[in-house]
Amino acid sequence: MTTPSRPPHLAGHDLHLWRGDRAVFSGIGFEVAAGVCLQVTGPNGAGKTSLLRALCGLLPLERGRVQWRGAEVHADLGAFHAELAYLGHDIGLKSDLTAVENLYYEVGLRRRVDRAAATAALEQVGLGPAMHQDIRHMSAGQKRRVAFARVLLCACPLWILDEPTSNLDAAGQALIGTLLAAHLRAGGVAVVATHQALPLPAESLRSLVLG
Amino acid sequence: MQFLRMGGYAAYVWPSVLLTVAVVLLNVHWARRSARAALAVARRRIALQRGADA
Amino acid sequence: MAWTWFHRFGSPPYFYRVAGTLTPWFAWPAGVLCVAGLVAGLALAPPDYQQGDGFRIIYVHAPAAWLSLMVYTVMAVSAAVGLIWRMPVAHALSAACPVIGASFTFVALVTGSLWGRPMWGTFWEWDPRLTSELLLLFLYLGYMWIRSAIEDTARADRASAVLAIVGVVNVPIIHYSVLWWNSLHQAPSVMKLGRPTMPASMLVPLLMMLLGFTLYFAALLLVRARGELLRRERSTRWVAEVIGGAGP
Amino acid sequence: MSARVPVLQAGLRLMSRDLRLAMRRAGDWLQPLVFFLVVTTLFPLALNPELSRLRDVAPGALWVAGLLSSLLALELLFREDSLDGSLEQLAISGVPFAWLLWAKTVAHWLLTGLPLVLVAPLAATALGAPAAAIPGVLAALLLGSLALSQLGAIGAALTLGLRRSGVLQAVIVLPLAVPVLIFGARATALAIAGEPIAPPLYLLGALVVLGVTLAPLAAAAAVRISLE
Repeated sequence: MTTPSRPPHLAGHDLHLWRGDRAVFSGIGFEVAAGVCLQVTGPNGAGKTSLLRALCGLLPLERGRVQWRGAEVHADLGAFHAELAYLGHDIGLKSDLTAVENLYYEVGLRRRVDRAAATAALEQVGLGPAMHQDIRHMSAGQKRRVAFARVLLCACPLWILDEPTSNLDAAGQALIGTLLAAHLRAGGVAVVATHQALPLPAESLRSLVLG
Repeated sequence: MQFLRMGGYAAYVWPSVLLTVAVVLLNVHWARRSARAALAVARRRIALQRGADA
Repeated sequence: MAWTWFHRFGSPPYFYRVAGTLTPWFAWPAGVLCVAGLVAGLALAPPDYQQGDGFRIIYVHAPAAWLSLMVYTVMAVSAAVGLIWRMPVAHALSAACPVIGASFTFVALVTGSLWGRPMWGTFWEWDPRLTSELLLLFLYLGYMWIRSAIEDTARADRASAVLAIVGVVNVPIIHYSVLWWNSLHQAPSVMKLGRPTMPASMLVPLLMMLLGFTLYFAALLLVRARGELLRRERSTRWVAEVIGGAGP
Repeated sequence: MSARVPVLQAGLRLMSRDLRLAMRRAGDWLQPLVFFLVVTTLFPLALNPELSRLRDVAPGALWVAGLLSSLLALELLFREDSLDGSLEQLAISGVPFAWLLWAKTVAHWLLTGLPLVLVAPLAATALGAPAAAIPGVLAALLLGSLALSQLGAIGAALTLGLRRSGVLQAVIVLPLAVPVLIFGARATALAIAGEPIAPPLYLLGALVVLGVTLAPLAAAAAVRISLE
């Protein structure tokens, strides 16, 4: 992979998205530089998830441009995806595999990971001994933690997280906040859809209200 | 009469012709109906929108 | 030059207007040609020396079979254009096709078996052309059903476009495999005339019918595509401008 | 930034994941195979069980049963992955999506197509095929099942997430599968008759090449649309 010349920077200009014959949002714009998190809020149905999925390139925009490191995302979607870790509504874990196996196989598509690295990431999210259980035997909160460990293990400069703290207890929410802050301090970029207050300093937090 | 008998093939020629003509006309009807329906829906929407704007 | 033309036709309001103007220019010649061709074919052309008057079914069977294939091609090509360049006009054109194509495929099948009855002695013979038509009908049905199964129009457009493209790659393969299969089993084929060259009195009505049906399809396509375009664009400003004047 | 995984290795990793998952749910993957055997058993019961008579219908019976069982197996290809969101993760993994789906299709073929090919000699013998015909039957089914799984991937991708997708999938895939059926059944018939089977086998091979190169692209486009 070529070393990226420009610093991480995500921007959306004049974004319009339609579902069927209904405009979900129109004329949205934002910019997030390295070390900054964009918090997306809005009532249910305002299009938070749709916006996040559109930024990932999963949903076609009616109009508008998304730029990563100053270049059009759609010009080279593969290169953009290689730098993107997305935590969606459906967590994307196989219920018949253990947490360690899930990370090994899924993140293993993107970069070299061994079981030690997977274990380390799962310890970071506080999963402990449960990591050798099948996902099907885990609680919703534990599954979220595994999914978050996958984001960590991807080691990507851009995180797009959809409700990362849902189903998490207070300790879990605080943990996510800490890890997010560390990601930003390391020069990462994040877009997070959540109603929870994020424990981030004001200079590294932008807000986008939909609806 | 000779023409209608089609040299003994009337039972095959005429149903073929009739079916084809029927489908040709039906397609005209369907096409116009679908275009009219789309127009009606669009009109209704615009009327609704104007009502909402006013 | 060609590209400006392409882009202008890609613009929905322009297409909507031009399609409306063009429709009668296709429809009237189509009507005249079809009536004249049918009269000439059924009444004026001489009977075939082997099949007698039975061959006259060709004047409806061949144009229907021609449409069944041409409509599929138009459908697939416009679907591909719509998928690649994200043009609503192309998707509207593609969505206008399946009903027309499926109905003429059906006509080609029925007239083909009516033609076959006196020649083979049965209504259905696994003739390669009829078998291909039957498979084409199934392809149309799949396309129509996948469209209706997806509620969101934009998604239905794109998913059915993938199917149409896969189908159009497959149609020749299916056709030649059926021909190959048929050559092993030697079912008699009567869907061609005995003589290698047709006299003009037989050929001209046939050509008139083929041209007439083509123009007829063009007219139908434009009428339907206008409607489909309104369905896709009904929330945009040009629709209000175009039809607002006539409305309340 | 750490080094990216070579594309080939990513495909193998995904394939081994699918194989491991299948091992944990062996029952699911046996069903199409059992279905194939049940259907081939039905033919002698519905027809004349005299072996010399059965020999005439054996190619048709084998191929229709194989086609239906491969259709049944398609449910196992993308459905689970689409429901739990892992298909979405694959789509944004940065690895060419068509390649990943191709890897999944190959794993699926190893789990459903290959077992079918392996039990086919049994079914063919039961339907009256002589022992000398077995290599030909095997070769035809091997190529045919590969082509069918590629075509099936398109059908499965197009109907992903739709209501009553099973029937729709059948209507989409079966007409497209006609050439495979024709060439495959012909090769099988020639093998049973003890004649050279090369011509239909070559044609079948051409279909496999075409399917393997083009089908993943169509499937990837269709899956992306279904993810919207």
